[in-house]
This record gives sequence, C-alpha cells and structure tokens, in this order.
Amino acid sequence: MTMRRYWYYPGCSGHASARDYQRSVALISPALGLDLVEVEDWNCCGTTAMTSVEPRLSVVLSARNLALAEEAGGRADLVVTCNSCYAILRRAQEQYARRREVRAEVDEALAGIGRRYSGTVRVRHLLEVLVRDVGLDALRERVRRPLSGLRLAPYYGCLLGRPRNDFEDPEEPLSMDRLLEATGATVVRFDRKSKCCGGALITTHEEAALELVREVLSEAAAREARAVVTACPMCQFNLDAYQAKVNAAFGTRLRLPVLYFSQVLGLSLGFGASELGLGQRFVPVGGVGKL
Amino acid sequence: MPERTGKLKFALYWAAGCGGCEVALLDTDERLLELAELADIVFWPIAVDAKREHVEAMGEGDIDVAFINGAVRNSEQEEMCRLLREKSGTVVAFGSCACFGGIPGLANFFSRREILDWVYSASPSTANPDGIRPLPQHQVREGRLTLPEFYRQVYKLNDIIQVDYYLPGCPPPPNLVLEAVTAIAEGKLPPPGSTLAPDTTVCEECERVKEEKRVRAFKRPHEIVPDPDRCLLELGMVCCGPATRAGCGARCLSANMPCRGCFGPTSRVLDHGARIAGAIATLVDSQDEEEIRDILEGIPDPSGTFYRFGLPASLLGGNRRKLREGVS
Amino acid sequence: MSEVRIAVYVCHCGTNIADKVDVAGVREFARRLPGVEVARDYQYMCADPGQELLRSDIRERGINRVVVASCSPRMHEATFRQVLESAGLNGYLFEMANIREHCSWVTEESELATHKARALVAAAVKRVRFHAPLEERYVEVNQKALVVGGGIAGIEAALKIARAGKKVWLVERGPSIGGKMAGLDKTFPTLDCSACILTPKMVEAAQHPKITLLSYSEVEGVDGYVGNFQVTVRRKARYVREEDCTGCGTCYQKCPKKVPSEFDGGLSHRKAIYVPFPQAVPNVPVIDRSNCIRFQTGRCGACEKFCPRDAVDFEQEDEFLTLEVGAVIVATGYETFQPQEAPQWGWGRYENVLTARQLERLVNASGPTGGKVLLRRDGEFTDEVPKSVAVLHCIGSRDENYYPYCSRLCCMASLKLAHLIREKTGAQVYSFYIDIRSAGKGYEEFYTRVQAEGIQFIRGKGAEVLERDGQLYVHAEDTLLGAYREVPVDMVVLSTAVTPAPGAERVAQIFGIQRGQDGFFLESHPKLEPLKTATEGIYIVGCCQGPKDIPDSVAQGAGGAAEVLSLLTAGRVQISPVVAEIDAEACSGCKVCVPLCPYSAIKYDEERGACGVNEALCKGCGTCVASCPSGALSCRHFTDEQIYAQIEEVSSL
Amino acid sequence: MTESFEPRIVGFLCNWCSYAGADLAGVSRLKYPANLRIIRVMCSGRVEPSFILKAFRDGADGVLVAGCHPGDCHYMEGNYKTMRRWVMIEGILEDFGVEKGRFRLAWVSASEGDRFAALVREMVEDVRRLGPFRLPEGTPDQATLAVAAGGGGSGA
Amino acid sequence: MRRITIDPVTRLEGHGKIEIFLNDDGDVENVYFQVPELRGFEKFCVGRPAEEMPRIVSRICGVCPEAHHLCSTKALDNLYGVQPPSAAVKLRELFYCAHQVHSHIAHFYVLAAPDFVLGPHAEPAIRNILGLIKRVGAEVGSEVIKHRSYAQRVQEIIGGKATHPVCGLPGGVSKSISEEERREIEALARSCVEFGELSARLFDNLVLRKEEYVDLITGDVYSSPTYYMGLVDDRNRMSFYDGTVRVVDPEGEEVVRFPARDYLRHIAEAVEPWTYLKFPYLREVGWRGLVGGKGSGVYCVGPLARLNVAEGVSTPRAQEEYEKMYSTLGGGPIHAVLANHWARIVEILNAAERMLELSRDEEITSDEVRTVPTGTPREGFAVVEAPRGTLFHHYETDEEGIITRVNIVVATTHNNAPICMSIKQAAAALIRGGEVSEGLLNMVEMAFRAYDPCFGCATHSLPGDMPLEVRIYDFSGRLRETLRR
Repeated sequence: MTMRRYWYYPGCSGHASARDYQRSVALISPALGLDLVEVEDWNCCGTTAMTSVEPRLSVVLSARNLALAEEAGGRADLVVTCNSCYAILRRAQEQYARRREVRAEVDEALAGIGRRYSGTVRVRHLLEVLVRDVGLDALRERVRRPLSGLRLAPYYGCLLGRPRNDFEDPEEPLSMDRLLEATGATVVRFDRKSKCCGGALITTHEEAALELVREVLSEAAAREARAVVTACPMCQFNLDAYQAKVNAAFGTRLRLPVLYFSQVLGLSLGFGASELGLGQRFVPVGGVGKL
Repeated sequence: MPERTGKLKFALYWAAGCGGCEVALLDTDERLLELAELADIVFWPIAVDAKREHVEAMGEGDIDVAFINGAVRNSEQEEMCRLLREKSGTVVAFGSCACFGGIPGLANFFSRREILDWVYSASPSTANPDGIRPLPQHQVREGRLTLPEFYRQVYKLNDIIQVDYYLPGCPPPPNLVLEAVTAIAEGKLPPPGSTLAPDTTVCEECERVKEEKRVRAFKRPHEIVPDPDRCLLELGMVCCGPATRAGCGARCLSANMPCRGCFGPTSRVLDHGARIAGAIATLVDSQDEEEIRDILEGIPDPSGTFYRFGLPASLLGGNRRKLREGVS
Repeated sequence: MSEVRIAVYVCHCGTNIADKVDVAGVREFARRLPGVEVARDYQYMCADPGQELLRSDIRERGINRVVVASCSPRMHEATFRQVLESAGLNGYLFEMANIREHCSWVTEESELATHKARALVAAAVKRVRFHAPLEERYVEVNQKALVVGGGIAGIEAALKIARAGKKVWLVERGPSIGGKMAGLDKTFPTLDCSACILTPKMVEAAQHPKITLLSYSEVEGVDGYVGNFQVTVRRKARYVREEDCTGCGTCYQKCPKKVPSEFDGGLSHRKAIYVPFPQAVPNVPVIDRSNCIRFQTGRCGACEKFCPRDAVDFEQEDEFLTLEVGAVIVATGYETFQPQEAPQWGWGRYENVLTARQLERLVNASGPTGGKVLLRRDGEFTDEVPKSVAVLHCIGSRDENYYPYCSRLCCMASLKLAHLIREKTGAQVYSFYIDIRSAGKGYEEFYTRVQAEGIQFIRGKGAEVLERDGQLYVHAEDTLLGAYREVPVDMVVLSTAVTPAPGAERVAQIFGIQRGQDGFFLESHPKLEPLKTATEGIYIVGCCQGPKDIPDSVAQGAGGAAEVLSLLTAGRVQISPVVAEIDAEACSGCKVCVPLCPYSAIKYDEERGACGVNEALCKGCGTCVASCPSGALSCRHFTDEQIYAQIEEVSSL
Repeated sequence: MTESFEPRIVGFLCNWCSYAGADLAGVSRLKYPANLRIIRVMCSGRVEPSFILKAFRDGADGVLVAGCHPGDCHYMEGNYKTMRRWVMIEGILEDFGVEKGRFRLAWVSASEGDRFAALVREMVEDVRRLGPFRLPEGTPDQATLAVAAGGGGSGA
Repeated sequence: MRRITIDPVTRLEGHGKIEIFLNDDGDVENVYFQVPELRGFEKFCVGRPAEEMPRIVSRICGVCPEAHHLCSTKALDNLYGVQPPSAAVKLRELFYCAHQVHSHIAHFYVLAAPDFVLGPHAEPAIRNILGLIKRVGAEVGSEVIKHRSYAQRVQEIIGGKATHPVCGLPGGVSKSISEEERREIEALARSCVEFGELSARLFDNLVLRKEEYVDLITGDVYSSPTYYMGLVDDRNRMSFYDGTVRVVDPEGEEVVRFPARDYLRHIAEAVEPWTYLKFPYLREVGWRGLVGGKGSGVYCVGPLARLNVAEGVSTPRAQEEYEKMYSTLGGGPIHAVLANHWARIVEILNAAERMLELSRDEEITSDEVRTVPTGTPREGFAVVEAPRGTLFHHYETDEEGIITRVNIVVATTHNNAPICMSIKQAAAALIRGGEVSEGLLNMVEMAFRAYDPCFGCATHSLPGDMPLEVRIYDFSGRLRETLRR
C-alpha cells in the first residue's frame, strides 16, 4: 500500500481533552495508507473566542500555522481533525486571499518572525481525506469486523460546511454517513446532524446550550441510535459531558455514548476498544465497545 | 543612389558578429570575381589591407555602399559605423545581427555584471585569484593601453545610424547577396528602408505538407524523429517559419530542423517574437486554463526561442531590470 | 488620399460631462493636435443642432475625418455615422471618444477627468487619420421566424407573428406547449382560472396555418447571421406517430407502468406512455423510454397492442430538421428552486412540506386530490385537512447562499395560495415574509383583501422547518416582535425562487446570448433594448430574461413579435463591413488562421497558395488577425496601425 | 510610491462584455481612478501580444486585457484564444523583467459594472505600488523602432 | 617614446589591435596585442534548451561554425549519455573533413598566401585575394574558389546549411543522405584530393623554392618553442573529429594525454587587464607570463601543433607530405610558426582523402542516423580539433535539459600567449632603429596570421563597461598602485 503524506494539525484539544481522538486517528491512518506528520511548533488556531475579540490576531495565528505547513514543503495538504480549527484555519485562508488589508497585516506580522505565507497550502478535514483520497471502496476492503446492526447517529455540528466549501453542505453534510455505512453500521436519519451543539454557549448561556444538546440527543434517541458519532472535540465534549445535566434539567433519560468517527472506524478495522481510547468518556460506551 | 560611371566603391565592416556574413560573401564563389569587376573594395579588414585611417582620409560619399554586419556593442564599433555612414552613399545592414541584433543580442537578457563575473571569475577554467578585470584604460610602463567602452546592451545597426537597406539572414544566402549587389549596380534598388528579401514567410518556401494546425503537446527537436514530409509545427515542434520572412529557401526545414527565425519578421509585423508566440499559443487545442498551461510548459524557453535572433529589435529590448542593474 | 482634415467635437452632454471635464480645455487641446481643422464644444452633439454643426463643417470646411468626444460608441456611434453619411462623408471616417461612461461619470477629481479626456481625444484623433471609408453591406432577410419555447410568452409571440402573415416555427422541448402557466390553478390578482385563459391560445397556436408546432423538440445548433439563420432542430422520438394518433387515450389507460407525474410535482402518477396533462397540445402521448417496460425489458408493448390506429411505433428515431429563418425569439422560460438543495426547510424530508408549485396542483380541480388540500401520511393522501398551514416566502430568493435576487412573482403567488388554502380548508394560515412586494395593477388591493381574510402575516423569514414528536415546527425570527418564534403547523408551503431554466447555459451558447450574473439571459440594453441580445436577429422574451408575471410575459411576447416583424418587413438588413481580409500576396498559406475561426470563414485556396476570408460568414472578431504570423491578415476598421495609433497616445499622455 | 505618481494603464476591452461592463460602471456612476484608458476591440481575441508590449514601450505603466467570461464569448471562442496567448505572454513579459502586477487578464461581463470598477481600483493600486515602468537607460527611442523589425513601413 | 598602432589588424577573422612601443633608440621596447571585443555566449546560453546549443554556439564563429556546431553536438551526446548510430558518426566526420578543407583553403589562399605570393612589401591595395588571383592566374584562382565552394557544398548537403549548419542533434544528425547526394559528394571529394595535391605543388613552387621565404620560415624571427596540444587517435595519428588530447613538451616528449572531461585538470586561463582575451596555460606547469620554453605553461594549438603532437596522419598522400615537411624543416617538434601554412597543406590533403574514403563507405547512406536520447541530462564535455586548434565545450543542465552552466575554450584563445610572443619577437627582429615601413608592419601581422587567429571565436564572451581603473606597474611588472574612480 502506498502511503500518502500529509501535514497534520492536531489543535490544542488534540493534546488535551481529545487525546483519545488523537490516539484513534494515529491508529487508523497508517492502516488506511495515510502518513500524517504533525506540523512542528504549531500554535493555537486563533479559535472562536479569539475571533470575536481580536479578529486580526486570530487570522495571524492561523496564518503562522499555514506558513509552517508550507515551509515543511512537499506540496502536502494540511489535515485537521477539529471542526473548529478547520473552520478557523480556512476562514483565515479565505480572508488572506480575498482582503488585501488582511494580507498586508498578516505578511507584516509574519515577516516580523521571519516567516512567509503564500496561500498555497490546502487545509482539509480528515473526513474529506478519508472519503476522497482513501475512498470508500478502499475502506470497505480493509474492514475486518463489520459493525452490522449497530445503529449510529452521525453528528457533524455546524462548522464543517462553513465557510462554504466544496466538501460538505452546511445543512446536509454526508461524509460521516458514507464512512459509517462503509463499516457496515446502520446510519439513522438525523435531521439535527448539523445543528449547533451549544458550543461556547455552555459557559455563558448554559440553559440555551442545554436546550440545544437535548434537541440533538433526543432526536438521536428517538431514532433508536446506539451512539452518536462526532468529528469534533468541541461537539463531543458538549454532547457527552452535559447529558447528566440535560437529564436533570428536562427530566429526560438520555444515555447515549458519544464517539469519534475515528474510533468507530478503528473498531471496524479490528483495533481494540481500549487502544482506541473508548470508555474514557463520561457516558459509558457499554455494548458498543464490545463489538 | 546616383547613376554613376566607372567602378563602384564598396566597404565591408564586421561589428559584433561571427564573421559568417563575410564568409557568405565568399560563398558567392566564382561570381565573387564578377563582383570584383563591378566594384573596388576599399575597406574590408578580413581580406584587404586598408586600415581605419585610410577610411578617415576619404571624403563624404566616396564609398558608394557600405555593407555592415554584426550588432553594435562597443564604442569602437559605433565609431566605425558612424565613420562609414559619413563616407557612404548607401548603408546596408548585412545579416541578422546588423538587422535585428542576432544571436549576440540574446545577451540583453543578462546584465553586464553577470557576464563579466562569469567570464573572468566564475568560469571553471579561469584562474584569476586577484580578480583582475580587463580595463578600458590601463597603464603599462611603456604607456597607456585603451580598450573600447562596452555598452550596456547590444544594439542593432539602425539604433546607431540611419540604415538604407536590410539584408537579413544568418548568414544571408548568396543568391540574395548577389541580387542585392546587382540591384545596386543597376541602380534598381527599392525605396530606402526596404528589406532586400521577399515579404512573405518561410512556409511559402517550405515543402512540407500543411494541414490543420492544432497542438495537444509540444515536442523538442531531439525528442522525436519527424515525418520528413509533414509540417513540423503540426507535429508539435516549435517552428518560427510561419512568422519569419522568406528568402532562406527553408533550408533548415529541408534538414528536418525547425525554423528559428533568422530572417526576422515581415514588413507588416512590429515584434517578431510576440507575433510568433501569440500565433503558436492560439494553436493549443484546449479551452481549460490549467491544461493550456501544461501544454505550453512543453515549450522550454519561449523568449529565448521566439527572440532567438531579434531580442534587440523587440519592443522591450531585453530584460529591463537586469540591463538596468548592469550599470556600474 | 487628400490630406487629412479632422474636426473634433467635445460634447457637454448637458452637465453629464461638462460638470467634471473642462470641455473648453479639451477643445483647446484638441485644436492643437496635428491634422485638426476644427475643434468645437457643444451642449448636446446628438441633438439636431449638434448634428447640423457637424454637417455644415463637413460641407463648408472640407472636413474629411470626424471625432466626437461624448458618450459610449455603443450609444451613439450609429447616430453620428448617419450624420456623416447625410453630409456625403463615409460613416467610417468617424471615431468616438467615450468621455462620459468611461470618464466624467466614473472619476472623482475633475483635473484627472479632464486629463483623461485629453488622452482619449488625442487617441481618437490619431486613430481617425488611419480610417478608411467602408461600404455597408446588406443582406436579404428570410421571411420566416422561429420561436423557441412554448410557454405563454412564446405562444403569444408566435401568434402575433403568424397573424401578420409570416411563417413561424414554434419549438417546444416538452411533449406539450403551455409552459408553467398550464400548471397553475388560479392567476393573481383576479383569480381567474389559468387553464381557461391559456387553453384557447394553445389551441389557436396549434391550429394556425402559419404556425408549425414542433413539440418534444430541441434546437441543436444555429448557423448563419441576422436575416439568414440555419437552425437545426432535433425532433425527439415520441414513439407515437403524431399524424395517426387521435388522442383517444387507450394507450395510457392500458399501460401497466406507473411513474410519478412531473406535472403534478410527484404528487400523483402518470404512465410510461402519457400526455402530461389533460389539455395538452398536441394531445398526443409520448413514451418515456427510461420507464417503459417494452424498452427496458423487451416485453409488454400493451399500448401498441391496444392502439386502435396502431400509431405506436417503437422503432421511431430522432429526426433532424434544418429551418431557414430570418429571426429567432427565445422564450425558454424558467425553473423553480429545488428545495432539496436546502434541507433546512425539510422538503423531501417531511411529506407535508410542499412547494408552491405542488400546492398549485393540490388546489387544482384536475389535480391529484381533485382540488382538495389534504395532508399526506406514508406517501398517501389522507382525507385529513390541515388545521394550520405556513406559507414561507423567499425560499432561495433574496438569499446570499442561493439566489440573491428577488423572484418578483412569489409574493403575489404566495398571497394567492394563502387565500386559496384558507378558502378551501379554513385552516389557520401563517405567511412568513421578509417584505411583501405587490407592485402591479390590483396587487396591493389583493394584498389588503387577503390580510382581511385573517391570514397571519409574520414578518420574518422562515429559517428552518423541524419535526418534533410528529409535529412540524417553523422556526423564524419575528422582526416585528423582535422575538424568536417556533410555530407548530400541519403543512408548510415553500414559495421557491424563480431560477434560470435548466440548459439555459447551452441555449445561450447555441444562440450567442450573454447571461447575467444571475444566470438569466442578458438584454443588449437594460432600458432601451429589453428584448434584443448581443446577437442581431435573436430576441429574448418572458422569464428566460428574468422573473416575470403573466401579464409582463405576454407583453414581452408581443414585443418580441414586433421586433421580428419590423426586421422581416424591412426585407433587408445592414451587416457590418468590419471583417477580416487577407492580402493573398503576403499570405504564405501556413494555415494557422484556419482552425481559429469559429465560423469557418477562412478557407485555403490551393492554386493561389493562400487563405481567403468569406465576408458573409466573417463576424469581424479579429482573432485570426492577431494570430496571423505573416501579418497578411488585417481587420477592417481595427487595423494594427489604427490600434497602434491609440496605444501611442494613451500610453504617453 | 510618491503620491505624485499617476500610473498610466492601458485597457483593451472587448466590445460586447467588458466594454459594456465599463459602460455600465459609468451609467451606475461607480467611481474608480482615472488612470485607466480604454481601447475598444471587438473581441479580446483581437488583442495581439505586440499591443501589450507596445503599450509598455510607449510609456504605459500597466496593461489590462478584459473579455467575456469563458463560455460567454460573443464570438463563441475568442476569449479562449486570448487565454492561450495570455498564458504565453505572461512568461515572456516576466523574462523581459516586467513585474507581474503590471499586466492582467480579466473576464468582465456586461452586467459586472461593479466588478469592473473594483478591478480597476485594485490594479491601479498594484501598479502604483510598483512605481513607473522604465526601460533601461540607453534604449533607443521608438523612432528607430519604425524600422526596428528590419522591414520599415510597419504599423508604428 | 614612440608608439605604433596597427588597428584593425587586417586579414584575420575578427578584431585585433597591436600596440608597439619603441624606446628612444627606436628599438622595440614592448608589444601588446589586444583583443578589444567579446560577446558573452557562455552567459546568454544559460536558460536555453541544451538541444538548441549547436545552433546557437555555431554563431560564436562564422569562419568555423561547423567546429562549434559539432563540438556542441558531441557535448550533447555526452550530456544525454547517448551513442549515435555509426552512420551518423561517419556523416559527422565526413561533414567535418569538408569543413577542414574549406577552412584551410580559405585561410591559405585568401588570408596567408598573398604575403608569400605577392610579398609582404607589395601595395596594400593589391595584397589580397584578388591581387593573388591576378598573380597566380585566373584558372588557379577559379580552382581555389571552386574547391572552396565544393567543400562548402558537401557541408551544405549534410549540414543543411554550410555556414551555421543545423544537422546536429544529441544521438545523431537530423537527416540522412540519399544515394545521389552520396555520388555528388564522392565526385567533389575526389576533386578536392586533386586540389590538395595542386596546393602542395603550388606551395612548393611559390614558397619552398624561394630562399627568402624558407629563411623566413626557418629563421628564429618566427620561431617560438612552446608546449603543443592536439587530438590524436588510438595510434597517435592526427585526428579532427574525435580522439584523446595529447600534449608534448618543446622537445616533443609526451607530457600528458587526457579525454575531454578532464580538461579542467590540465588547462587554466589567466586574465590580463589590457585585453579581453584570456591566456590559457597548462595547470601542471603553471602561468609564468608571456614566455615560452619548458618552464612556462604556455602551449600552442593548430595545424602545426597537431602535427607536432601526432606521430603521423591517417592517409597516404597526406603522410608523404607530412614526412616531406618534417625532413625539410628538420624533424620533431617544429617551432617555426610560419610552418603552420605548410601544415595546413598537409591537413587539406588528409581531410580530402578522408572525405573520399567516407563518401565510399556503404553505410554512409543508411537512414539509421538518430538515436533518440532517453537519459537524464546533467553534464556534458566534448573536444574537437577546429581548423585553428583544439576546441572544448562543457555544459551543465537541469534535469529538463535546460542549460545552467557553459564553459568554452576555443582554439584562438589557446594560442593567445604564443601569438603575443611571436608578434613581439617578430617586431623586435623586424623593427630596428625606428625603421618602420608598412611592409614591416605587415610582416609583424604575418607572425600571427600564421596562427590564423579567429577572434570571431575568441570573443565569444562579452563584458559591460568596466569600472574605470588604472593600474600602475613598475619595471618588474609588479603592481605598484591602483587608481579607481
């Protein structure tokens, strides 16, 4: 199998709250012919919060990461696994391309630290790489343990299709559906797959955020999903960590494990639950892990 | 030129060129003798012992026709050209260098400093630890030695002096030379400013079969063995023939080699390179910008190919930034 | 040619130019340019006195070249050429400097504007010295016309032309003419029955001796030029011989294969052999090959068996006709936004979310429910009527993510539907709108009437439709209350955007029509030439040019007919002498130019060993000229020396 | 660049799309810098590379070529030929030391007045930053160019 | 102090200028031979596709374009690591022999012979080819012209063009020759052999039978012992197209033999501030300035040098003439520069005879003349014997075959030092007590005309105008001070 080389941007959570996500990615990517090389000396993408207070700084932070990837060279794409990082990096890229004043500022800032960003590197979500570069057929061939009968609700969150890209429709994303189907699992219809998970609101307007979490989870439950599958540490955390609170607040009895798609793929590829980091979350994975 | 009795007086001078034009004159072979009947050659450094002061001694118009070959690159050449212009009734730019700058004109893509550094330091066979450079003036113990001043760029003849006729070709083929000389002798020259060659292009003389021109991929001469009867351009070989003035007899083409444009453009075309470049580009058989780029990548050195013989005659004259940086 | 004597006129255009450009200064500048005999400035050069000024100078001052610095040549070049002609000077000895659209109107500082105007005038003056007199050419105009598209606009156009006694071909892509209007129930604001007013026109079109109706046909290609088009039409195989069929309908009663009906928006079924709707014209069925059992499996063939006239013919193949026409009207209509592209509104996900066009069918007596508005469950209509219905305006319109423009007719259509639903079901109807646009005769009145009927108007765009526990909810921000609202309803109607018809791009390429950013066809002048296109002799009417309601479409259809008739009755048309020419002496026959001409106007002449241009086919684009390696090709009125002259001036001033 | 420098930009616009687009910008009273001088051609396909070179030779600081969007050419394919020539001429201009920002190919439709205005603003800014276009010292003036092509009697 | 300037030096290809300084007694103090022009090929070839080089570098010199064309073509073979079919190799050699014939005829009759036939003291106006023709008679004259054109014709048939041929491609030649072309060539070649013999007789009558000239040739006025360099085949016979470079010392002892790709190990070029032409010398021996002998790295190339390094020539008639020459001028390396003219006669014969052989080779009309190169280019070296001496081409390219570095060492440059020395020597001997006649000056020119220097070639590189700088030397030639502006 020929290995495809990519630069890899784990994002802050990748080294903190979402270590299990990283671990599973690290396991499955070589198995699928992906050679993800972590960008050296990367920094914060300049995330959501930052964009609202220091928009320009946020762009500069992103630009530095992009510059690093370019310098690393090899015309390889930059792969991201956090939807938030993904959106932020791509927005930085767009602004740099579209708005000359932004370009000027970024160039100046980077020049200050002896770096240059030319705008060439492509930022891609791991999902896209799996669907387009690896391909569903290739994935199917490598499935050791088909997850037949397992009902899963793919939850994408609101950032994957924004800013608009040629990869996912902001309202009707599909990549995870296809990937999960390829593992043999049953993908349930999920109208709220792209609704907001509450995101940062959880810290500011908790009740509003909980409402959103409930909306998402209860639909998944109503559709008899065994688990919710995410592609973003933010979403995963909100849906997982706050289920108890939601139940308390709304008298619901939700008990849905929230997994990363990489973990699910890992299972189907034959890796063990623990090496994939399953069961490190708040809601126990229960039977799902024991497939 | 005034009708004159008795023998004509010719002068030949070789500026920044290779001397091939003078050999071309010898290539008139036995007709060279007729030529000798027709005219006295009063100045011709390569074959006649007459020196600069002999020319300086002459009066205005004493020379009927001066044939000047080579481009102009240094003060000595400029002086000689001006001198000959002053003494001659008619001046013929003889050969591609004099007409358009010729191959030496390619130097206009580079700065003088680049060239100097290579020749006198960087080139591998040079051993020059003290970084000595030839100097326009140099004091030796017996006196001062001078060398001509080298200009920043290569000029074609009509940048320096008024030229009456152009006889292109690298070198000009004997038949054109003879026609020109005969025309001069019989006083049957076209209006001044004319080029003494047909005003159509090489394809007119090229025997190869021309069909529809659409190019999917360009080929370099060493990459294919071309069908001897088919148009090279249609086989994907870059050929400047369509845009290059006829008169050469398409000799390169009959040797299976593409035209490189030594005869320059026709009278109707302002910039030879731009014209052939534009024409060849439009033959690319694609409407997708990326694909077009890929196909055109197949032409390794467009500027150096389309301006092979005419860089100093091009509208922009050469690499303006390098020629500027060349100023010491 | 005698020495050049140039007259320069700097136009004030009232204040349009004079306010920004120092016209007197420009005049003085022009006076000093070489070859300039007369330089004047004047209020309105295009007005009679201005023109007279020009004429008298030509006559009395021996002027033989004219430069007018005023508006865009696209505006008045023709005007001034005629003035020259009327003064006995060839119209092509004239050049215009565009100091209004390209100068006074777009420049802030007046010095810069004046300086720019000088440069443009100098360029025009230098150019005009090289102008040569050119003879206009005329061609006969073929007396037949073609109308593409059998919607109401196309039908109207065809009828008007035919009534004037000219032969017309009416080409319709679908199996029947009638277009979108045929699918409507009532028409706003008068609420008269769409079918009742449309059908007679359809029938007349079909029966008119001067009209040949080519339904189920498509234009494949167009050659030629104004007055002399050759149009290739593909008659798609119907598999039913039109001449034999009586439209008795046996075939589709017998056909075993059910297919969702396009006409009813998938709410009902048709057969594999079918007429799209009862009043179809022609009333001849067509076999939908992809669904026909006979074609897919080779078995069946019921229709053939039962057809009393054995008009069914499975062997039928596409035919190609070439039509010779003098003018073409393009009336290819529109499509509506397909909401599955936008799942947030739940269409295709929730079966009681319908588009406006679907609802038109529900309320229509000949529709799937016989005119009743009913809820659906598991793909079938129940007999349950909705108690509450939401009508969502601007679905896909006025929306950066889809179509930024306003679709113009949906406000009124939505009001009409709200009214009909209310009338038929008594349901609570909510109308979610951004603004109500009711500009049109009787429209505002209709709006107030509907308001009075108790429809609830919620000023806020329906953001999304979600189902919770079997109940639909419309989410919207009520901008009047300034509150976020979640309205439970039984049924949702989406007023989707009017979009360019599928295949509009191809039609545009075939006919050489430009398209705007919105994808609709572009008229050659937004105000003064709403029906003309960039290609002479090709006109656009109806919704292919942009969203329109029925009265506007009909008016345009008639307008297009008027354009065609004036062209045809004139009998001959001027074509531009601006074409390429080849100096055969100079041409070396390299054939570089041959493949470059999109009109195959260049041919290689063996015995002359040179190429030649067919002037009737050449459109004068000059692409070949720019590529002629030997410079043997030149383009009249756009010669190298003329353009070089301009370059020299604008580059150095 | 100093404020005093007003770049001269020559624009070759096709009659049907870009020139009409420029007219629309005017009709809509959109403001853009006065540095662009427009020369009308029937089709961008008429623009031969020598036009661009000559403009620079004669003192232009920038050159714009604009035509219909690909697929929308009034003459069906003219703008594709323009595209092909352009790809070629870009490379040549760079070999001649002409900075990238000085020349531009753009597709502007008859309905894109605003885009046109924005385009001009942007390009003027680019060229202003690059400063005046200068040929090397000692370049012969174009008087001698008349016969430069060795032919005499040519266009210039 | 009096100063004499000969400018331009006439009857040599290209540009040359001689400055002669006389001391107060009117004797020669010093002589400077200056080459005032250069053109910069090595630089402006950078960026060009390698396969274009043969057609570009031929423009270095219109007098021996074939030499550059062919050397370049061989460099391309080497660059692409491709072996041309043997028919192609033979065509190239045939072509090249024709070139030698053409070039030598031109030089001997047009440039050199007038000095001998008409005498150095004859009127400038008649001391030229036309004058010569008058003297030796029109029929000889027309023979000269005819055979020169024959040789040109052969080059034209194979090369496409005589001057600036186009046939050279990596891996072969662009076109094969037809049978009737072959027959034509054979006829021309036969005639050229006869003409070679005629030339030998002519030289015998006009020169060797004249005491004064023989003295002139053998006398030490025109004698300068140096190292010699030239190509030899595996049997140490003189070779034009291919072989190994052999160097012998003034006694004729072999010092070294090396293939083209080693040239940098053995050759270096020194720079002097008063001429644009560099001074090559043998690295091993080193640069001692303009002095001859064993201790100085100065060496000599060209016809005489070729015969001096060789142990014979490959064809019978030429071999006879070769032996006659060495017996007459007394064995092993001949240092008399004027003997170059005789050496040329030998070479005309050899080249013509070889032409005839090749024109009769049955393989010569094969159409197997191209091997399409497939290798990745990097670096290529080649050497040939140009009429005026050894010629090296050395290219480097990127993997697309685009030239990145070029170095060329041409015949006349090799001879730069010897030429300067000979001129000084001749001047010193011929100008005494301020006694200076035009004829004497011409005899000074004769000194280097013997080398047939071609400054078309030598000026292939070109500088811009220098920073003005004056260098003051003391009598020992040590740099005293340098004034810069």
